[in-house]
Amino acid sequence: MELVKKIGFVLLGLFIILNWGLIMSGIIRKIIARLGMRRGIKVFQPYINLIKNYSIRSQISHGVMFYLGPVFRLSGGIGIFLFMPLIHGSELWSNFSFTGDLILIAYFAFFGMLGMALGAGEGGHPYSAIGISRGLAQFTAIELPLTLAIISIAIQYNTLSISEIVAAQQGGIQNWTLVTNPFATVAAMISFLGAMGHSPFSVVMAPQEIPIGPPTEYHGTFLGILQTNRAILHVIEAVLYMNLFFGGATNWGILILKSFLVYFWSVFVGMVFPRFRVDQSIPWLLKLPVLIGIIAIALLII
Amino acid sequence: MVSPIYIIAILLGMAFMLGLLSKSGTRIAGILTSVSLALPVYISISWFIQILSGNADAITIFTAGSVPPFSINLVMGLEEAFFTSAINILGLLGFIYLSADLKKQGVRAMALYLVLIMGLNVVVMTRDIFNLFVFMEIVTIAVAGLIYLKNDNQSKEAGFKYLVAVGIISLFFLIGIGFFYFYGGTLNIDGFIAANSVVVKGATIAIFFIIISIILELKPFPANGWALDVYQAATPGVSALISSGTATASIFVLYKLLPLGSEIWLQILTVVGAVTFLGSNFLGISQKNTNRLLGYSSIGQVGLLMMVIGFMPQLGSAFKMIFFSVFISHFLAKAGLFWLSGIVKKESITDWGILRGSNIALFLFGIFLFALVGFPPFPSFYGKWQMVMELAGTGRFIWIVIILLGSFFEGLYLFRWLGYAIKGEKSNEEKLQIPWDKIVPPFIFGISLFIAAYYANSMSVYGNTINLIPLVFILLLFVIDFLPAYIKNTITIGAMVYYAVNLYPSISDDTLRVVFAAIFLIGGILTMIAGYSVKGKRKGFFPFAVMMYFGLIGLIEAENLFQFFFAWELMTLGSYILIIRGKFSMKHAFNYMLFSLGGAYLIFLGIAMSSFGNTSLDIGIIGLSTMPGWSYTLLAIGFLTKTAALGLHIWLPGAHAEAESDVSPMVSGILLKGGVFGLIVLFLAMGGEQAASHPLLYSLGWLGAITALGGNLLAVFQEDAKRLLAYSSVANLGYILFALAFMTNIGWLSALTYSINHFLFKTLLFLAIGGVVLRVKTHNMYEMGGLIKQMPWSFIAVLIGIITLAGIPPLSGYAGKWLFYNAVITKGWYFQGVLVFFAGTIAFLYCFKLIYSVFLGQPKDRFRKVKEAPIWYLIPQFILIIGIMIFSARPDLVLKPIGALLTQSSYFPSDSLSWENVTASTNLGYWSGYKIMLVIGVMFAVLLVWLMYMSRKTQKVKQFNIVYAGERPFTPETTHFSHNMFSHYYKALGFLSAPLATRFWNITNDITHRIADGSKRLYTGNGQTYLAVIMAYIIIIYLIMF
Amino acid sequence: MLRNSLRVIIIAALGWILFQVYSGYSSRDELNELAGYYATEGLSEVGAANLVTSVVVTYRGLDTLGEVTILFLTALIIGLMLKAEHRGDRTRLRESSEFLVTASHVLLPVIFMVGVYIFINGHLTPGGGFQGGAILASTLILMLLSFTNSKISHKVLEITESVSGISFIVLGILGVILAGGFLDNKILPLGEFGKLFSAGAIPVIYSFIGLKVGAELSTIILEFNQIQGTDDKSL
Amino acid sequence: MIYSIIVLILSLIMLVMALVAIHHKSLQIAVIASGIISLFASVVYIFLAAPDVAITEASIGSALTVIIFFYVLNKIRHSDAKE
Amino acid sequence: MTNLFSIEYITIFTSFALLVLGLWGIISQKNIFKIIISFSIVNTSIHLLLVSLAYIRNRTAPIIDSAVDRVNAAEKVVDPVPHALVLTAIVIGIGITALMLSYAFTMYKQHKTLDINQYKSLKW
Repeated sequence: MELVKKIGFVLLGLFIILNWGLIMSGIIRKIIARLGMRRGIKVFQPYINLIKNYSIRSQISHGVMFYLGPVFRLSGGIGIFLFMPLIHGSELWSNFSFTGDLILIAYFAFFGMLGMALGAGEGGHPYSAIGISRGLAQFTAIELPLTLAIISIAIQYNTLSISEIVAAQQGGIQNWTLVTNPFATVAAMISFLGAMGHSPFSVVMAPQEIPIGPPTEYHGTFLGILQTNRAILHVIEAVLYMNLFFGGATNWGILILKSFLVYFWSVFVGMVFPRFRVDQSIPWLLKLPVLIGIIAIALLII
Repeated sequence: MVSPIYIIAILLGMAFMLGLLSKSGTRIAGILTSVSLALPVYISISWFIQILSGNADAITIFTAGSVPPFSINLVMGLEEAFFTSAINILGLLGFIYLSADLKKQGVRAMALYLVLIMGLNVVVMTRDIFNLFVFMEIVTIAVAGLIYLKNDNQSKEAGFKYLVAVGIISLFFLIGIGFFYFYGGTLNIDGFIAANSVVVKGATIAIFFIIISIILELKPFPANGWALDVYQAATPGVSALISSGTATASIFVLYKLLPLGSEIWLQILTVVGAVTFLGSNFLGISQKNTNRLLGYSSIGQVGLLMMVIGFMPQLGSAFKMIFFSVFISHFLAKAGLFWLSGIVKKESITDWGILRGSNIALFLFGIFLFALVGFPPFPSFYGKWQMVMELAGTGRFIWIVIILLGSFFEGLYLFRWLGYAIKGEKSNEEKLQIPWDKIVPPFIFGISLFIAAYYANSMSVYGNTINLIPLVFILLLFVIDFLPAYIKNTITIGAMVYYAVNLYPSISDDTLRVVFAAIFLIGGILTMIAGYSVKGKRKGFFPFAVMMYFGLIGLIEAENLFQFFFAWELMTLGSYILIIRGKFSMKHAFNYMLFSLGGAYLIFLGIAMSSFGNTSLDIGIIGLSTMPGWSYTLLAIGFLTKTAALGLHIWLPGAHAEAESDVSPMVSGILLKGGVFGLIVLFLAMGGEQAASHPLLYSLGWLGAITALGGNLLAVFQEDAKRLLAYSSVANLGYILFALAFMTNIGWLSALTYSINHFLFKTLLFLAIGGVVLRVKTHNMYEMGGLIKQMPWSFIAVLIGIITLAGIPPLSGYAGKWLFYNAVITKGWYFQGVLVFFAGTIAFLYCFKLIYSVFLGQPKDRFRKVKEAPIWYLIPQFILIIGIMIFSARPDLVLKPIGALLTQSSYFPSDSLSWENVTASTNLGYWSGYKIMLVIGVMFAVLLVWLMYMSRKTQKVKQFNIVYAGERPFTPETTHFSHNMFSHYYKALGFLSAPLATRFWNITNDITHRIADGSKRLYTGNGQTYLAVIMAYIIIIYLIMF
Repeated sequence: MLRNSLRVIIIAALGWILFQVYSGYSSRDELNELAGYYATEGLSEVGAANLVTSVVVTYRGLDTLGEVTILFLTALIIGLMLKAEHRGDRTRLRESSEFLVTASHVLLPVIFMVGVYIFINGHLTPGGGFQGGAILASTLILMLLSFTNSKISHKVLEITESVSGISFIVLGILGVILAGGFLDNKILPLGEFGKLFSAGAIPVIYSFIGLKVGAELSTIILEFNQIQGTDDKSL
Repeated sequence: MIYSIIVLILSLIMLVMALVAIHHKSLQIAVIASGIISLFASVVYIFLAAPDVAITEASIGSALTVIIFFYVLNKIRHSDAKE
Repeated sequence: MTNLFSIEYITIFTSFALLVLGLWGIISQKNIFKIIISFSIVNTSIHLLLVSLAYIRNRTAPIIDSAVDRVNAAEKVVDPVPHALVLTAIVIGIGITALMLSYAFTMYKQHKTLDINQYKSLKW
């Protein structure tokens, strides 16, 4: 009974996150368009896209792994969601976060990526492989500042449990990691830019050279699944950063607000800066952000 | 008992008698000669046995019906009986070997031969110094005659140089004898010693000339150019006699005459021996001429013997055993090698591939080489061990370094040679001709080596702690080598299962050992299963595979350092042969051996230093070392060569990649854990947690981190699938080193988790990729592609493997990562930790490259018909997958007992990981492998079902049905994106992968070779210069002495 | 230049070392124990008037055996080495002068007899097997000089050599069986001191030594001589 | 005393001959010089009360050695002349 | 002074000088023949040395004849042992010399030279 109730709340949370993810991406795209003096899409356009894709009946497959790729991908996204505590202080909205801590989430992120890579790989399209190779390469550099930041806050709070980290930040903005450990926050937020795949780190999908990157070969239901995943993933990653650095959320309203702001940060930067090439982005990421991350740790050791 | 005087009578009488035979009577002469050579063998051996067993006492043979010192007397004691036996056996076998050449020259040559053997016998037995001189001259002249047997320009030159060099030496000897008599009033050695006449300075110098002459006869470096020329120019059969026969006699003469001089001679001898051993072997490394190389080695070995004699007082009661083992190895092996060289008839060692034409010859060759380098179970291993230990007991570490360095150089050139023999080019037209009379002598000597090994073992202090049964089993495998592979495979697996079952009870209370034993034995069995796919006989594979596994198990079973080192060497040897079996692995196997040998000697030195001041050899004494800094560092570096820490890793990629398909998993997934186990032993001995702040550990931590990064980075840029995996192994061993260096409870847990994981996934991956390689016949990933359709099972195996490798939940790789984070933060090594995590993300790059390039992407036309990997490869893979699954779902099954062990042991009392059912938690975080597995599994299944429903009408399309904007390339080769996949990454971080280590070692190698090559020019080939060097040598020794 | 000065240094240093030994010499006043024994006890024990002979043949008989073996070896090896040279065509050498030939006819037997005398009397007078053997060999030289084109049979020499060598050893073995040890001369009665048939087996042994040395030296000379007469085409 | 003087003279001659043997260009002369050394040595042996050695040195050391030397030398000169 | 002027000192010194000269010849002469000659000089010098070492002033040869009484022979004769050794050494000497010569001869036949510097086909 307990379990059924838990699963019920988990599914409910997933539903909320998915919808918020779709709406958020619509809003963001609208904002981008407006800033670019265009009218842009409808706010509900992502919903339309999703339904359209799920309805397409002419689908092709290149093989088993091509088929399984999206499943892996979506599992990855939902998995992160499952291991993430959403609302501070609420046992029911903490999902399955009792099975693992921050490290689990950090590593489970790879699960989806791997599935994507393999699925796209079997598609046999070189663009997919190129996209993946770029994505992975850049990813290694993106992870480094984040790792430094994670270690820094782990030292700071002496825990790896997300719930406990959130708990430690309660009681006002002065307790947020943003304030108590600004360097770690900065390093992590730079890393977040890369994780979101927006400009200047958008070379994975690079529309000019590689039409939409790894998912090149996917359409129909497969593409729908990937889009579903993206909606969930964007929100849940923002939630992760929110939990770690911005005091978490005590209710759904705060969660939605904070996740929007965190996500918007990445879009905002993307609008201002041009795109990096991979061999430019990696050294860049390994210099300043890593330095900041090191400072974040060094300060705590001292 | 026949009086030894008859040795002289028979040999000399027959020599004179041969003159009566007509020149055409070579056949009869041959028979007569053999018979008269056989009789002394009987005489001396019967004396040896009788004296040894206590049935007879040493006897003195008087001549002329008078007693010494008035007449010449001979002595037949234990030593004399031993040495004459050796010489006479060599004489008989050498004659059999040389008989064809001798017959060509007629009966006179046989007489010459008889006289030589007679001379050697008397040289050993006589106790009169002038008599010694006369018979040494006989030997000299006879040798000079035998050198001429070959009758070409070179042998003439060499003979002349020999004659003048030995001539001048004997002149000094004679001067010495003159004054010896003048001051001592006697010519009898014992009489002189008893009279103790060495009080006058003149007498001292007289003795100086006598002893220095004997030393010069032993060809000390560098006054030995003439000897090298002789070794090179003479017929190998004659060189065998010189190397094993005359050197034997001379070394005994030295032993006999030493009491004449003062104590200082021992020190001089030590120095001379050390210089010779080191110098000669060093110059040998750039030598390519077979016989000359053997010459260098011969001289080196004699140098070692001189050192042994020089250390007589320090070695004490162990002296006999040490001398025996070093001597007998040299004696048997060197004669055997010269004989083989005569069969092969190749001037350059690079042409020795022809030896593969004969199994028996190759087998003997290997045995001789191993015996020379001092691998177990051959006698010199025991000898060197005992010697080093005795020297360590008195703190003579410089000398140990010299011995080990010399041995290292020797190993270097001998193994290069072995490499050429096993893998060198070989033209098909040439066939190795092996007449029976040429192979019987080396064969007998080869067998004798084993007998000698048995005796050395029983004489050695710790010899009885060695379990010889597996060695016998290995030997048995050699004997049944003619059987088909699958039978031998079954026998081997059976033996390993049997061993495992028997082993378990004895170590079951030590989980740590159980874990490693499981890795070694289960891993061994699994990889052997893959061996069923090999058709034919697979000659020479099984003995060495068993040897390697036995060595690994021996590490676990070892109770003292001797057993440990024994096992270590055995493992090295077995794995070397396994590695060199690969098609292109000559160079790599050589590198492997180079590093292994260097590493082994460092370990040896470390052990020696640890034993200083300790009475036992229990493994724990490492921690009691009086020079902890040195012994820890040396041992650590030694073990690190096996775990291929960055800088010492350059042997690994080639060795692992070029090995046979089922050998790669053995050497990568399993063998490397031997090094890890060594480190564990070391770190435990250091004191576990108490030593956590040891500076060595700090640097090892950094080293581990850098290794992890470097290994992974290098793996990313590989195009060769097996090389990629090999570099990945380097990195993984870096993780393990790093985690071990924490010296905390959780750090060790993480390291052990890593070790188990690495065993599981690397064996799995190598097996899977090995199976693929077996089918597609290439290592290059860009040539493959799309193989998922042909090899789905292999694909699954690789997929599971890389998920584990990358540490992605829910598989067990994550367990290691999670423990790792906790350990890093607990320990406070943040920056090293970050490096390692960075390395971890880099691993994704090559994981993707591996699975994508091989199994996904565009299938190539020529591989459309390849089959799935052999079933024998898949079976162990799936067993391993099951293992991974179990370990992933229930890590507590393994980690709990290990944790308990670590906590309970005195080493890591501070418990940091607590278990609550299946959930592990530290004070930082928590993790429940079981629940994660469950959550992800359910979710994955739900999603899959959902997708299957949603896309139920999906249709499969052909290969090139892909979305392209414009024209598209039609060949899979151009469409498959694999080659240089991470070029952008290379642009960004490629500078980190600069082959610095390779460059460093290449330069080192180059410089060493250049120095060796340059120093070799000391031997100008000018006989007169050699004479000048001899004189200068006398002067230098004189100046050192007085 | 450098090499030469190095050599000078080496020789100077070596000379200096050798001088250390040589300069230690001072005259002796009396025989040491060993020699004293030979001069007193040895006389009755061996019974040879010539002390050197008694030392050479009995006390140090094994040395002597080695020594003849060395000559044997040398002859043998030189035979092996120069064998190739003999194969060339023999060219006729210039005839020796009549005077030499005639003198040889007279002298040869005389010299031969002198040689035999010397080694038979080795135990009494100076000389012995080696000296006698050398003189025997010199008859050969004379023969070679005077009868330039005669052929001297190797076979005779070889047989002489072998037989005397074997006899030497047999005598030595007899010493083991019949008397006190290898090469003991007491296998024959010592006889009266100073007479020809005295000193036990010494005269016999010395005779064999003489024959053997003579044969061996002759062989060596013959081998070297034979390279003279050849017309080697390779040269 | 008189013996000493004789021996001294002989010794000096031997040393001179040694120099000749080593440094003279002509091999024949060198060989002869070395023979003379041996021969004089055997005379010295007589003075040193060693008649056995004297005879041996004279017959073997001096005579035979020189003859062998000459045999070889002769052959070598012979072949030199032919060229 | 008179002491040093006695025979044995002179011969000892001569032997020393011959030895050094011979050794010098061995390592300075290029001609193989000369080297062999030097060897035989060294040989002779050592023989001379041994015989000198045996010498005792005012004594006779170690032969018991009318001049030497059998009873007090030990006070009358010089040391016979070195003589015996020298006998052996002389014979060995000629053996070695002959062997060297025949080696030299065969070498000469191949290369037409007696210069030892030309015989360097074996080295390093």
